[in-house]
Amino acid sequence: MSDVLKPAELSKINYKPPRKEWMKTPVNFKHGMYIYPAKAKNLKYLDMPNPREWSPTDKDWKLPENWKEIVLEGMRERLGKYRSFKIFMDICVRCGACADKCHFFIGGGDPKNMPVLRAELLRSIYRGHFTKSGKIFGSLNGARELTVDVLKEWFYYFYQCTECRRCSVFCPYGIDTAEITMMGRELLNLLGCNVNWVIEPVANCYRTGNHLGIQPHALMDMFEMMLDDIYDRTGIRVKPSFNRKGAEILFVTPSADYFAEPGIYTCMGYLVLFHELGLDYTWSTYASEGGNFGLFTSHEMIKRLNAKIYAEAKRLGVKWILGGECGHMWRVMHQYMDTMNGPADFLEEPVSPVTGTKFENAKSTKMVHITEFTADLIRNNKLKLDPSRNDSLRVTFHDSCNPARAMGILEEPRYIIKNVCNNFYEMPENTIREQTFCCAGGAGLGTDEMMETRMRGGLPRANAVRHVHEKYGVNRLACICAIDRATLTTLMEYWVPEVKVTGVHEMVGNALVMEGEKERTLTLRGDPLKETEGEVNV
Amino acid sequence: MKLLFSFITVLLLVIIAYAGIRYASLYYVFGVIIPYAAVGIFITGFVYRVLKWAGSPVPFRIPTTCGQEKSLPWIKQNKLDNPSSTLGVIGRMSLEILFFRSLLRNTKTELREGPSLAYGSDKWLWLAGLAFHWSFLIILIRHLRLFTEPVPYLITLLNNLDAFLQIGVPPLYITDVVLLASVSYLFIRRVLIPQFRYISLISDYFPLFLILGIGISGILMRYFFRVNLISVKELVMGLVSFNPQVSADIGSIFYIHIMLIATLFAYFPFSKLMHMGGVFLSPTRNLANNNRMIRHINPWNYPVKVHTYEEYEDEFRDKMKAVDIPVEKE
Amino acid sequence: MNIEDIVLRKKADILRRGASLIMETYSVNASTFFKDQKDPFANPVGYTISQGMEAIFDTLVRDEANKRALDFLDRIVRIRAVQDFTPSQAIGFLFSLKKVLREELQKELQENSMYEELLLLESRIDNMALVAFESYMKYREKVYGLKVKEFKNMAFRLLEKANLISDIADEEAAVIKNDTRAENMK
Amino acid sequence: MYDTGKIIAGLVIFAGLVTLPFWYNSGKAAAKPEPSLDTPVIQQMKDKHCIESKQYMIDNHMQMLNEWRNEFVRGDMTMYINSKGQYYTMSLEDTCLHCHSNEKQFCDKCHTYVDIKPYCWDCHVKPKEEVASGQR
Repeated sequence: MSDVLKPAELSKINYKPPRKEWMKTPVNFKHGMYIYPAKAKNLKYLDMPNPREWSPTDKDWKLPENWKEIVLEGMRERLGKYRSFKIFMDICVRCGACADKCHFFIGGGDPKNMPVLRAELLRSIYRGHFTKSGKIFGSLNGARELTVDVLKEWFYYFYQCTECRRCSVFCPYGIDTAEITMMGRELLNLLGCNVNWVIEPVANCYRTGNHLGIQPHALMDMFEMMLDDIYDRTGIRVKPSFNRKGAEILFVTPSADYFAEPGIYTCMGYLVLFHELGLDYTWSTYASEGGNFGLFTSHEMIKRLNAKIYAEAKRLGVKWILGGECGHMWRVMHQYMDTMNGPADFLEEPVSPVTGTKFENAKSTKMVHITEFTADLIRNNKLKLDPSRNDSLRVTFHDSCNPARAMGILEEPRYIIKNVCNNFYEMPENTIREQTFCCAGGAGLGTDEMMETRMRGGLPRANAVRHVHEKYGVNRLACICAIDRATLTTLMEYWVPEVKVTGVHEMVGNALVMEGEKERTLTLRGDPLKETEGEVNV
Repeated sequence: MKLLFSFITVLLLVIIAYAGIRYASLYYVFGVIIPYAAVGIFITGFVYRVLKWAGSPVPFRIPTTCGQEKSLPWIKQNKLDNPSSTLGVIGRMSLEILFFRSLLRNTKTELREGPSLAYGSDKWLWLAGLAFHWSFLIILIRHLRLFTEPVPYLITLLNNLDAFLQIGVPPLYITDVVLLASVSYLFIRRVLIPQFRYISLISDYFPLFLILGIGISGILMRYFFRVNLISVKELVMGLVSFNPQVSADIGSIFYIHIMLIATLFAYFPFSKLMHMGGVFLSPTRNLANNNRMIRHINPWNYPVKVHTYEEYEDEFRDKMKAVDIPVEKE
Repeated sequence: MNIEDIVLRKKADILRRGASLIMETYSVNASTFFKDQKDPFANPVGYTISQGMEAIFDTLVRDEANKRALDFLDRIVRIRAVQDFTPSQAIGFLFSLKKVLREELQKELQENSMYEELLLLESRIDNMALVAFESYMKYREKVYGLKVKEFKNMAFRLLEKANLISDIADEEAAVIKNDTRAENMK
Repeated sequence: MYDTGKIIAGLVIFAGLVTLPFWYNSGKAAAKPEPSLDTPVIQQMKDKHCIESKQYMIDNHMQMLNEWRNEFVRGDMTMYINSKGQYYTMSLEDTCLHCHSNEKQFCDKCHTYVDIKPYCWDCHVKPKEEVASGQR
């Protein structure tokens, strides 16, 4: 028995990474942890710089000759245009309060995913090229030269941030990594270092009005199918209008709601709700995308895509705009639209035609969030609801990052959920509301190329869902974001397969008692309504 | 390396001051020229930095909201964490600046497993941060007794309060103890926890050493190597009335203290310590979340290339007509 | 006294060192966080590992294919399957348990010459490693499956329209639906 | 949005606060305190001396008084032996104030200047002011 390995020999396998300083650890692009670069045709269509064929794993990124000049000039320009950028470069004290707040760090442990370090990637260049102390003390003071390796690091880590702003909540100075990531991505875009998962939807949206590049006639087909399904479930034929001039309200929602599972069921929820109310509203095929991947590209691109919304509202002569359930769409509508493309003086201050409620909080932008609209309907008893139709569901609510941390829509969706279903359970306090954990697929990361990164980044969210699943038998995760509906579905499938994802208005559609409907036996999803889902055990 | 560099720099400063007084008797240099220069650099540097920030506009209103927005009248708004008015913003900023509310948010938790002691390092950060900043401020104000004649009653009161324990002669100031303890904690935390050591720079260690040095030299001066307070005040009053007079009967420990403080003041505008001014200007905190109520103006808003409806219809007109979508041009 | 008793007696030490060896497969920054942060929601990785180790330990001592333990093992592997590890690194932590056992039991092993019993214990670890390998592969396949599935979800309606998706259960309904649709399209 | 007005206002307040001591004392010549030794007892002394050297007393009188109090109240010493070997009673009233009977002109001069509030008078009765005739 003497040939049993000695402990020392066994321990020779050492997984510990070398303890090098972060500046001296270059990135290593591995499959599943980066997104494929933007295709040249998309960049060309958008008149964006340096379209070419390349891959992040290439040694030569085919950068323009004067790339360094471009980046530094771009930085100088942005430091002059955004106080946020300048301040956030200057005042971080590296207290570390943000370090363990990022879902990517929590789930993966890569130190450069600590928000403070993600920002230092940019800050080190700022110090090296824009401050005296950085020039004098160099790396001792956290400054460094701009090199291709730095650029690769930026690409890697700025596309490993979902701009969810969770860290910003905990920072004593409110330093917002989303803002820093946005700047980093803008700089990368100047060199044509961008990802196709963002740029292709941008190009499609620019041309056809939606991310998938669906042309107007095909869009109508999608709606036909939804309307058929609604007829099948309710016995009522809903007839929405498109591009109709003179409607009172323009309705805008992310395109994933017409195409993607389970988004379509949320969209069916809107359709039945508006039908039941007899709302004088119209959809638009031109402004058929509420989502705005420009937010993940550059401020200029946000404006280029967003311009369609007001333009279309003006062309159709509507009074105000209603917006569907979406996360980053609402960041744009709430924090950027009016500033960029306003003033919307051709519209009227939004008033609910059903209840007469004035939406004072939207009096300048003239755009109302659907949960505000519906919560007001329920409050005024304008809807006949049968929450027992959702009895097979045990629901928890995921606060989507942008509505929570860039708007503060917290109570409206909860109020609706509590009125349309009987079983609602909150996840632990430090994982909801302003402390909500990201789905890890936002900001243009929601592609299968990033699957591993997304799964581990989504672990904190999934972990809290698993908790309520085990404790209360929760089997449905509600959210008000189209990206959530797509990415949480995948996330749940991996971590808590028993839980499915739903939009809030899908549940509204199910609970809504409509005039002249047949007896409902199926949910909008086509599942049996009274299914007791045997394995629910509390 | 970074740690050592910072430590040696502070040590060097101490030695320079000591040697300068002890062996070269440069009283005028250390007692008059350096303090004036430091205050000059501090004020102009600070103002310059803030004006530089002010030179960049806030193009978008991007508050981080941490509570319920103002929406329907029957939904209770969280006016402090998601303010929609200037008053609310003042409230939010006050909580932030006076009590470090965002850092405190770290402590919220429910359902924890295992020993609860291990958790909560963040709460300590908040507590130490708060203790450090407040005691520093009180110490600063307390020192005004050497800068004013007659001494205002409020400063006398603060002095007496700070020393109310009446331990020893001269009586021990509570803030002295708190300051040293909290700075030590902040320092140890940075050195011992790998995450924080990993992200720390010279500019993190240096001010810590400097402040530790200031605290220690101050305490040594008060309780051990005593200096003639009358002469000190005479010197200080000379400085503030622009009639500087140096006297040789103040111990070198005083000049070490002054040297370190002068360095801190002069270093301030070039460092992360500017968070003192920056915290007021942070756009994620100092703006009301009233975006949809009041339009925010971007001074450099410029026209961009868009895909107009006309271009869109031109491309898709036939397809639109085929499914009866109304078009502008038949 | 048999080896199980000794192991049980040293449970706390073995568990702590076992968990700590897994944590150390992460970067030093992450491992301190994983170890120190005790809130299960702020630190799911560390929490899962420390919980899982306990269950694994129980199986080790009792030699039952305990469902709970396997479930916890599964949870750990599920996490490591999507982290930045090679397959051997992802599962290797189980083998580091052997190291812990040998070191912790060194004295007793020599005194009582329990090497044979140790081998038995170690073979249980090997068995668990095999189970872990199965889990690992299951989740790797799942990841690839998800890539496909997500793509389908994303363009659900488009695929449905192109008749690329069809539920067998809904076959009948679908026929009718397609008929009406065909009419609508005319 | 620049908010220039608010920022300038903030900076003015900041600069004002930082330079407050300069404003507060402007135009005033800060007089150095001169404690008066002019009391009847001192006047009558031929060899004007304190119990220790003047410099020692300036630097250490507070410690000395503190030790005296502790010894007198809690210890068993009542006599103080100075560096020259002379004996003195440990008494504020009978020793110190015997000569320095002019608290306002002596003690308070410096204490007020540097804002120190000794707690002697928490227990002791303030002496009646005795000033040399020429002073009045």
